[in-house]
Amino acid sequence: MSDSESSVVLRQNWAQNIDPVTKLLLVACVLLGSLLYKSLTYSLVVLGLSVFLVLAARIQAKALRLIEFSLFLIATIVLIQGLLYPFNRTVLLTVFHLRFYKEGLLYALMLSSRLLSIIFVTSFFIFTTTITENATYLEQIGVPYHTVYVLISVCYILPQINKNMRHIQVAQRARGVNPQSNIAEQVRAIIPILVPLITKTLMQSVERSTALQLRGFSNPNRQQTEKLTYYRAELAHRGLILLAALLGGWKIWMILSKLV
Amino acid sequence: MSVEINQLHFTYQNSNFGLQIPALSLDKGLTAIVGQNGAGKSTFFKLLMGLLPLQDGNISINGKGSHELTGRARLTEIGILFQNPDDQLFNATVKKEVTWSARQITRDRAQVDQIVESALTKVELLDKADENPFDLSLSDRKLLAFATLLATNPQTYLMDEPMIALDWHSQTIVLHILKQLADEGRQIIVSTHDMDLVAHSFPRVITFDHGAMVFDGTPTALFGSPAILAQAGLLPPRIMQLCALLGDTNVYLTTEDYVSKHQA
Amino acid sequence: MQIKNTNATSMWRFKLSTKAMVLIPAAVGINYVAKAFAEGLKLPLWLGSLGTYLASMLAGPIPGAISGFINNVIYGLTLSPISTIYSITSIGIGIAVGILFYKGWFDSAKKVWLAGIIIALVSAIISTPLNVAFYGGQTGVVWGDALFAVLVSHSFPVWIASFIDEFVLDLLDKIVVGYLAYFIYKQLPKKLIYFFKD
Amino acid sequence: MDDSQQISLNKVSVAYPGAERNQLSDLTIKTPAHQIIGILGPSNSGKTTLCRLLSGIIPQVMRADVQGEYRLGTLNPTANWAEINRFIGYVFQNPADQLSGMAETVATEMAFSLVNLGQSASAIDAKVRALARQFQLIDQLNQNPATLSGGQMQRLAIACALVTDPEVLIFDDPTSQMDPVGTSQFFAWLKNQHDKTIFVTSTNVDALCNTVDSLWVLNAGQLVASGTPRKIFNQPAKSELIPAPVVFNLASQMGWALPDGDYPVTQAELMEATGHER
Repeated sequence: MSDSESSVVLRQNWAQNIDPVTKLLLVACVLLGSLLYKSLTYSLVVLGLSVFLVLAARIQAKALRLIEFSLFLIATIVLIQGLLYPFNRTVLLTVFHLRFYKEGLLYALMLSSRLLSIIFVTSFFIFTTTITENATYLEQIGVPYHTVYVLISVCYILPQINKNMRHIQVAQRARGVNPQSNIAEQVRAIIPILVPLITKTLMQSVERSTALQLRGFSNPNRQQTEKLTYYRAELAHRGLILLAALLGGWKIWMILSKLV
Repeated sequence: MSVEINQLHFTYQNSNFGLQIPALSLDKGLTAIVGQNGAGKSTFFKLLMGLLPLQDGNISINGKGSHELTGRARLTEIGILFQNPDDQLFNATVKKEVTWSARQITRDRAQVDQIVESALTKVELLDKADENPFDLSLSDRKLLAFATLLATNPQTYLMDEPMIALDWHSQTIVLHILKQLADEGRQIIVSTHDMDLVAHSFPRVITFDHGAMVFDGTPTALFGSPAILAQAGLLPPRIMQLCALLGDTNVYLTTEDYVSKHQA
Repeated sequence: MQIKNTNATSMWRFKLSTKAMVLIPAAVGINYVAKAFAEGLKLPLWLGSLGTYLASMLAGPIPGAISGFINNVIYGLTLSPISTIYSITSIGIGIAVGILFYKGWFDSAKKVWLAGIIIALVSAIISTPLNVAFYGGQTGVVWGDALFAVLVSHSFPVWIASFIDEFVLDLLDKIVVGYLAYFIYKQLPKKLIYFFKD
Repeated sequence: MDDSQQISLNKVSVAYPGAERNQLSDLTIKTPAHQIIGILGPSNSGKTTLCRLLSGIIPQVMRADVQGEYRLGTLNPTANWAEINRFIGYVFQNPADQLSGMAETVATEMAFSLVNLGQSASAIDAKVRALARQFQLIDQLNQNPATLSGGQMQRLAIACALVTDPEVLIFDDPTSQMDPVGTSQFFAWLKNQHDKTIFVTSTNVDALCNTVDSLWVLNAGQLVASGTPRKIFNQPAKSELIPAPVVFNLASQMGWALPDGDYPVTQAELMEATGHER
């Protein structure tokens, strides 16, 4: 049982001294910004900041693995926008007599830099916090325990469901279903695997709901014993909420000024 | 027609558990596999079923190499009843569950219906044929899983803790069917914790301890060697535990066995 | 035997009981594992909303919508950050399934593909603006994006091309998931259905 | 014996929604609290439903239509449901379902019920260590619960139910997945739990008879017999429903009777009947 940390305990990596909610607000701000602003310079600035964040927190290796998913998508964006962007005017280069336009490529660059900045800023959250840290801190700042339970228990239920899945696959192979061979067999294996898996998962959630209530889950005066402390958490929250308000306000101001 | 094993070695990657079986031959009739939780019983069964890769040594099931038997061909050679039935049930009704298994070995409509009816009758679930399997009690679900195994009727039956979660009546049903199958010349291999069951129904018992075979012989011989029982963490049948309390350390398999020897 | 909604408790009951709270993580878990299963099949299907469907069918649109929302947020905060954006779509799917189920559109196999079309429409309508904003109109699925490119090259407006791209993929996925959910729901034990219903 | 020391069921019936027949019908019994009661019966006889009713799971968590009144001493599960874990400890048949699904270590898992009661960190820490010692889990305190062996998981489930010192304990077929050594250790531990009201269901007739103070025999939702194991198995119209323990079979076939003519049912009674006890 870790005893409660009173003063600000400086963990070895500076990024771990920033509280989880600040990191989540950072992700929210970047998402909001990319939803509202289409300018290339803005997107490149945000990308630069997020890359710096990842390098400073020394999580670039893990962040790059997260990028792999999106590289193929970014390539298709560059291809399609470069060729077909509606506002294409000036040809920049032709490859195998395919004409790539400057406007399209710049638009693709903007889209890609936004996607990358979202991935980087999210990986800053993913790779510098742990599940229990999130659970404890959310409850500590007043999020009702029921809500914390719903959010966090997902991370714990996945390994159990995967374990159930492996048991079921073995059991069904013994009955003549072989889910690992060709596509036809795999499709035929969907029902024999998913039905027991889903029934078992739901039955376990019934048992767990009963067990939780029997152990006082719905008791109002639940008292979390562990207190985590971070570096200027309150200040960071207010700052980021202000930033989000500014982003929204500036956009509305631009729209109004264009109308008037 | 028998199960032959020699020089079998198997280890899980990140655990120090290893199963070693130098030589073993399982022929027709009832054989019990006993040993503490984690002694290797389930691993042994999965290897026989080809559900775990054969690292080295070989297993032949009724004359064929266990790993040549793939998919449907294996179903009529060897089958397993797992301890937990809930991993296998997926059809809408009890009848459809058994029909699915029967159709794995034959597509002939009449034959399938006959197989399904006989399997459900044996396990006394015919009256619940249209119920959803998961609405049944755990005991009935286990009988249903057994019925699906009876539908494919393999030459070799592997039963992993069949009696766990069965009530008394269901236990007598399962035991009765197993004895019938043994008399028909099939190999019935049952892993269990129930020493009374081993004592009163099994002519042969094999003991596992930490992945090694430490005994292969008759129950009378096993229960007559306290050292092996202690090493494998096993208890003798309840009648012997009682007699020990009364100062009598002879080997008795059943209460009737004791009474007949003392009814002078 | 289809479980009709015997007592007409309103489907919008908001106070989440402990049951719904434990159902939601299970539904998210089912979404994950169904999605992983679909990826293994390499078919143009996501199946990633199967858990959301079942949560809506079992406990109504609100728990369904919440499990959809949390599914994308957690998926975004663990595996692919971009999917956080599509949590809005999942809310739409959860509500649509909850309403359609409550109105009896999942009572027989014939109705399910109609329900699937409506849910695909809802999903496409919500996703298209997100696709345009973040992917310039693409969906990230090769089949769909090829169609998108062809349409745009025939001077279709980007919005229409993007909607068609998304809708075609959603149609197949939402109908297949509809039938899977319909079939699995029919198989679920009575005591489970009653447990989550009140 | 005033009411606070009594367990009483009066014409209790329970039916799950959509079920054709009652899961429990017309149960009526009055017996003192603070004893170990074994519940026996074939599958579908209503054992688990009775456990759920006594603990308040029915109707608090699982809807069911319940008739008749039932009392567990002064405890009324529905009234103080939020603090139920202070009064009742429930151990499930499958221990893995018992865990909160949120604890990274065994210690946090054991502390879960106490944190819900709002106890202080030091009080929780002391209580968890004491229980860990009692259940040989002291070296596993910082281990992840998912990595425990079957036997350790079973002991953790029991410890989690006991951490709030409840007055009533309910075990639903706790030893079905235990090996013989584990089972005998569990029933030996159960036998010397005093001044608690304990309900335990099991198909292990011999172990139950050796441990419990009285037995309730259920069949198809009805209470067909209740009383001390000796009374139940020595009744003339003993139903073939429940197989008799080995002690009784042996003694009845050998004619070893107790002074009052009954055949022994527990090991202690066997010793007495055969004049072996010192």
